[in-house]
Amino acid sequence: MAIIIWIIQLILVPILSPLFLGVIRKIKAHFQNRVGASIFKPYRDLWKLFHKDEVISEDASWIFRFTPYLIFTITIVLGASIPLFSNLFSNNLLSDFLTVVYLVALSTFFLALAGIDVGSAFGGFGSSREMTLAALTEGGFIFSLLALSFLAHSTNLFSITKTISNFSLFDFMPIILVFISFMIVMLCETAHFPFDNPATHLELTMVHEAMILEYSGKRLALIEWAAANKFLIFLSLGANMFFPWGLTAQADIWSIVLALVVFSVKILILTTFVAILESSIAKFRFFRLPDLLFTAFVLSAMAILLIL
Amino acid sequence: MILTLLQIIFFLEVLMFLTAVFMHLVHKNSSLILLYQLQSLIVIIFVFSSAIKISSILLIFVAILMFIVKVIIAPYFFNNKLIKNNQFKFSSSTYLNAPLTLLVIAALTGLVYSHYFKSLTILVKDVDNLFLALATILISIFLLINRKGVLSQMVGILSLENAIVSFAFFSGLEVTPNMQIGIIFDLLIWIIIVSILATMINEKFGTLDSTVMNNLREE
Amino acid sequence: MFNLISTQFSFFLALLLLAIGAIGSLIFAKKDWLANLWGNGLAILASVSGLVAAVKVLFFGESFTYVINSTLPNLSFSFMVDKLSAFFIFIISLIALLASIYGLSYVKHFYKKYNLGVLGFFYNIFLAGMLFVVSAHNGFFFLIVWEVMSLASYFLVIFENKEKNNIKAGSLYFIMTHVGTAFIMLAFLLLYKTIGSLDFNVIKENIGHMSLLSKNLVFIFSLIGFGIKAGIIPFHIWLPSAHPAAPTHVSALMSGVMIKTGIYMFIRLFVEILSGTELWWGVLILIIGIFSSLLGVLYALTEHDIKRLLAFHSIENIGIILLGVGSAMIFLSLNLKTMATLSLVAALFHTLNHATFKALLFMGAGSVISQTHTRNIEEYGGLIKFMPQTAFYFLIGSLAISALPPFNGFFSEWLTFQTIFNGIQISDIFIKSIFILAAGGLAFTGGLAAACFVKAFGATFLARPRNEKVLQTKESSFSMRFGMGVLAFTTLILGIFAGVVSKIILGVVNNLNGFQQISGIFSGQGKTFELSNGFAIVSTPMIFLILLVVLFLVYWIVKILTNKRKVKIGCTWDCGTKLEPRMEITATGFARSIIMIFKGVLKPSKKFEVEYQDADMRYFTKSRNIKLEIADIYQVYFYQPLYNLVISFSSYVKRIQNGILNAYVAYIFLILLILLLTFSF
Amino acid sequence: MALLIIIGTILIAALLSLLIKKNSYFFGWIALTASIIELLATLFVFEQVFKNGVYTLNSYLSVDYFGIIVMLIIAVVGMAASWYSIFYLKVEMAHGFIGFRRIKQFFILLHVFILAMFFAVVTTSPILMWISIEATTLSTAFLISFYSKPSAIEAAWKYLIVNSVGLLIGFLGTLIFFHPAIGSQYDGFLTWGWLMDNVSKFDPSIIRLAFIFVLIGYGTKVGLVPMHTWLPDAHSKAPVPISSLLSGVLLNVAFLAVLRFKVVTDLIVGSAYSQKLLIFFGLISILVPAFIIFTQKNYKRLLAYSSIENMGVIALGFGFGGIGAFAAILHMLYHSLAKSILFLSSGNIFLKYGSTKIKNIAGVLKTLPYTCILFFIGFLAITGMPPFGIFLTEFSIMTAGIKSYCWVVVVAILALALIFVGFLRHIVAMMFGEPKREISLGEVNKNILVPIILLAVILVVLSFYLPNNLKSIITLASLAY
Repeated sequence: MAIIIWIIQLILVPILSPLFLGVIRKIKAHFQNRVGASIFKPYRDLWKLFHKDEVISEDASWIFRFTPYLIFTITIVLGASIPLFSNLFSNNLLSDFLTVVYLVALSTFFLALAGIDVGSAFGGFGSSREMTLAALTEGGFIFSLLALSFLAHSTNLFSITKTISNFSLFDFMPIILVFISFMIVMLCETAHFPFDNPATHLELTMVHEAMILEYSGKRLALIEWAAANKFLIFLSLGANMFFPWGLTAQADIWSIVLALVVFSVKILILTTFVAILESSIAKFRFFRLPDLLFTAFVLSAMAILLIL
Repeated sequence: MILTLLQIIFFLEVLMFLTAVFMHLVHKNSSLILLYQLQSLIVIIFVFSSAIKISSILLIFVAILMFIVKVIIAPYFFNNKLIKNNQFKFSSSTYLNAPLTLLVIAALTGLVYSHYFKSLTILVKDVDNLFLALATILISIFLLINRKGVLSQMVGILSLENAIVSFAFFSGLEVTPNMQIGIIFDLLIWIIIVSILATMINEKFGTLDSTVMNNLREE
Repeated sequence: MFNLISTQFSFFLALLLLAIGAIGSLIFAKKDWLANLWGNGLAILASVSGLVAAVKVLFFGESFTYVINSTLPNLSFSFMVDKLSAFFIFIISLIALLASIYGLSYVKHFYKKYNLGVLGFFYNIFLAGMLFVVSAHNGFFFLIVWEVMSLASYFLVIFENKEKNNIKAGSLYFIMTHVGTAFIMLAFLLLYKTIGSLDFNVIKENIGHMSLLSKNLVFIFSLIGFGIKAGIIPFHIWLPSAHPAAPTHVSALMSGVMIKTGIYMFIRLFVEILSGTELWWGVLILIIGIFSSLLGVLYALTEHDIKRLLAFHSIENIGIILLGVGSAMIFLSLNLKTMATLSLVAALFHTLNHATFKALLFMGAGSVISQTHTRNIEEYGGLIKFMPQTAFYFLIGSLAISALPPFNGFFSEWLTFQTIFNGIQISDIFIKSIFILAAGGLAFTGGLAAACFVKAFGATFLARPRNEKVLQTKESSFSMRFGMGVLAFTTLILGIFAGVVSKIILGVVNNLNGFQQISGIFSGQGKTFELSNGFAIVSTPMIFLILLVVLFLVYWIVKILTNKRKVKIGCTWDCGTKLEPRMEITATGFARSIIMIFKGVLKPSKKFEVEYQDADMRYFTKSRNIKLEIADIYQVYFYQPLYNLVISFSSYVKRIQNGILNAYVAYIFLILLILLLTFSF
Repeated sequence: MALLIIIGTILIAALLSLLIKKNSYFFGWIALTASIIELLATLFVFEQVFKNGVYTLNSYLSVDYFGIIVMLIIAVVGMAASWYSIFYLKVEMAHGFIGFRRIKQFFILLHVFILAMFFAVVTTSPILMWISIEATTLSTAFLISFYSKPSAIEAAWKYLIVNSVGLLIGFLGTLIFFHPAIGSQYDGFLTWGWLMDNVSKFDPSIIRLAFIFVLIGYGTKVGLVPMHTWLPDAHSKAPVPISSLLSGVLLNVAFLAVLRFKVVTDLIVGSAYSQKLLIFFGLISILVPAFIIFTQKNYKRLLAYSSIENMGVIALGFGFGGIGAFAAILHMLYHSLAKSILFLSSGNIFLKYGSTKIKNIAGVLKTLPYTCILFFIGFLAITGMPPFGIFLTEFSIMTAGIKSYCWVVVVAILALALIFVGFLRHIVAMMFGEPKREISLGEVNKNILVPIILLAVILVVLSFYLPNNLKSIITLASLAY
């Protein structure tokens, strides 16, 4: 039975991520009172992109060709090493939160390089903005997970979910602070609303989109898929670290199905929250973002002071 | 009225002290040299009297030698070489005007008589001669500081040497005669070299006023 | 054969070879190629025997002491190579070996211009000086070799004396190091005052009866003295100008290894000799670490000269090492020996890592400069197409320095994070907030370092060449690539087998004075590295393996799925306009947003100059240029006023010599009277 | 016997150089042979002193441990200076600055000067020592005004007047030192031995007074700070071989005089008194030149101020006593060698560039490569960089002083660092950069470098390996302090 859990753990993130992307687009469409595409459209987009020819610029070096594969691999590895629906494998070697943070940083590093590689103005500026934001979020990201690990006296994500799940409701105050800061970090890392508009191609505002402007064909598919995976990873981190109930410890069929259902409900709630946020507020000016990120950092630092 | 030998020596010592004082006040170079000659005469009398006291022929020879060098050769050099052919009658004035100089001289003598130097009283019985000699030493050093002329600086050094010899005489620290010959010979060379240098200064700088020579400083 | 030769023999063989190399290269100075071969060749042999000595001490524990006493009573040439000095000898010999190999062909472009005999001479003396510094065990002898090392490195910095600012950089460096040595001299003298001997062992034994005040004074003086050499923030101004001025393989050595001698003495003096450290010492070093790392990386972001950028990064990494050392000293003063051991292991591991990837980056930069003959990043661009291997090695170096997973930078930064997390769990609120600041500083430094190296690598190697000089560049010669390749391989190996290496370093730390019986801090069964209190576990080899396997799998699956699709090479989308190289991102553009965010700290200034066709008609401009600058606050607020103070005081003192003879005699008269009045009774 | 040889050779050399009428070539070689004979005789005396203690020829001439060290310095630096002056004057004559009469006068006065210095070290009587030091002043007066430019004459005049005042005060002090001789009508020959024998008869308060007079008197000759004002002018205006002799040797001879009186005072009044005075003078002599060197415009004055500073360090050494005294004597040896290397190589620079201002000298590394290396070695040695001996002696002096005078040592070390900074700024300004077009490249003439290289070799050898007979003599000499 453990093998099944292990396989599900491996393939769950890549399969579900386009779905939640579709859900977000559907909710945003409703807010703009239009019907919007079906929630399975992202699957069809990926399928279409995989079967299209590819155009690569002659200035691009091997980094441009190699980056999509690396980014996709990192999202797969991360997907497999964070708690999704069961915390059976506590001694997973890759699930130390610093490793997670630095793997994310590795993928951003290479994405930025790929952006510069083609030599177009958009790619360059996208990478510059991306690296600035990535540098500033790292503090908030590490500190929010750090606060949780101090609560659980271990940096392993699985053991954190175990210990927090049997916490009483009263000492939840610091966790709320950390959750807010984690949300800010999540929105910035996955290029969502106050930081960057995922749907736009306007060179003044786009950050993540600018870097992948030159990609086409299967490499664009891989990158789109990786971005969706990353979005799902951050959502599941947010969900399972702060509301860890519903993660099964046994390995029988029914508990797995129940856990999967609870997992997808939690993720749906978070996606709706993100969609509502995207439709309600405007995108911040670039130089106001650092203050937002510093507040995330300070919030989690205060939480640590409260916890210890 | 018969003045005992001691009183005469004390009178001569006071006279020497006065010559040192007047060196500050006088303006003409030639009178400066006259004062120096007088001072050397007094010192020679001292040496002569000590020579008689311990009746050593060598010391008399030293006194004569001193007489030749200090009273004849030195003024000859100064007068003929410097003043006659370059008309340097009036040496340049002092840094401090007359009353202030006298004030400083009084302070210096006061210092000598104060308790700082009372340890010297052990040396010899009649202390006041000793203190007057020490006062003349300090005053001749002050002469060097005060007067601007090159000639007066030379005379200052020579009067300092006279004062030291007189101090030695009074404190009984007489150096052996052949040492004194060495010192006088050394003084002779000193006078020759200084006057040659003075003539070179006169050629190059055109004046014997030492304040002209101040371009060797840190800019 | 390996345990045939004793450590002592191989250590002194290394020194002997360096001496022969030095004198030999002077003799053969006339023929360039012979001097180069002789100087670098013997340096290679010497570093090999140095490596042998270090490995024997580290693994087989045969440390040795050797004393020759000399004519002067206090001076005894006493060597003591224990595990700590062996660790530093290992770093010195490893980097010297690779720098000399790299230097063999890098120096070729000096052939007609400069005298290579002199370079060989001072290069070998410099290496010998460093080996002496880490093995000297007597204060007097240490000062001698410390100054000889600085002297040799001064001559190497001003080796290319045709450029004027090399000379200025050289003299600034020499002045700062000499002032540093004056402070170190004061520290040793204070030790001598209470303990009566300059030998480190004797000092170590009876450090007890030193008064607290003199211990604090010794700490302050040695902090300033060794801090100047290590390049910590307030005293760092010589580092960004001196390291780039030296020939590349020397600046790799200086940046990678020489500033570590300052760290060596920090550990030897503060942790081992003055064992009863005060709490505020550790806090002060921690704060210096935070400032050095943060400000180091921020200044690196503003730089466009590639070697200055790397020099600022040395300051940043020294800051990270100081975080380790500072937390070790805080734990020592709170008597938490296990945590102190862990933070020392983190500091030493990061020293080793920084030496490797900084040398790799400097060599990469050196080969780029030797091809393009300019150090300004703005004039590079697209070099990856002309120098693919150098680009690949430089990429590995950048990944390592930005602490990204498979490479060694990641593990040492991970370990430093763990020590700071231990620190945060201490009860005292003041220390806890300092450690939180340190954790925040380290996190932001990691992020900004990654941003800075994306800028450096991207602007140099990627996109299109920004000037035509780049078109004639070709790949650097074999020995340069070999040096870089070995270093890149070591960064990867150190990264993957971090568990094993940290066990060796734990052995080094346990060898220190107060740490004999501390063990069981972490258990590393080869694969994983787990803290004994179960707080954190990481397995660097697994990360590398899993990434590789999954990457391989993804590549093949996508290849099978889409093998029918064609890949067409077209030109970059240019919205219809003709896309010239000026349109791609430059280093200034890249870093400008970060500089604007941190403008409070960096105080950027922007100067416009506009030149009009004719003065009164202000419409048609002939030329318009803009100058972006960062104010060097240390120069403006500390060093320049100090310099002006000394100048004004010296002109005040010079009035003594005012040229008036009467005044001179008056001085003598006055001093005579004063002494008579004061001293005579 | 050897002492007579020394004095004899110098007198013969002086007479011979008097007789030569037309060819200036002989002067140099006479001077060189005379100095070589002196060196051999000094080494012979050195062996004697090493074997059987104090070497006394007769009641007038005797050489003790400290005396032989200073004699060694005089002989070595004297040889180097006279060897160097052969070529220096030849080039000067070629430039047409000086005529045959000037060179004749130069060599005669040089012999008188060296004779006076030897005599000062060797005589047993303080009065004779005073007379010979006075003779050195007189003989060098004309050597300083050698170029007969107004500034040279001014320097000579100031040198003469200030030193005469100083020496007369010193003479007064020497007289007071003999006050026990008043009663006993002892008209014998007053020697150091006599002073040492009847130490009991001295009156402490008078001795304190006398030591002040002696210290200030001979201190003017040593160039300690308040009395140093003549030194920069004299040493920068004198011709280079003479200023190297003045700086390297004469200061040590004068210091020997002060130290001989210090031994007597210590026996009577206890060493604390004289040590406090020496430390006071030592410290100011380091501080004042430290600041003046920082903004110095003329490189020969720079070297003169560095001599004052080194004399301050030696005074500190003797002030601290114990190991400090041993290190101070060693410092004297190293300083005279390093200072003459610096002065002689600055002579080469002067011959090539013709100016002593630092701002019109640039690119010495290109025009005079070997002189530049020697100049840099001298600079490293004089500012106490480790491979050379002065660092060892400076640090040992500081270790001697740290126990009781901690703050003096702290200030001294920082001042020494400031001196290094100032010196380096000027040296770097002179060595690098582009020389003006009309300066021809290459040395003035190759064998002018030989004496400097000889001195450099001696300095380097002595820095690393101190022969044990020299070491034992220095320890014996320093026992008295």
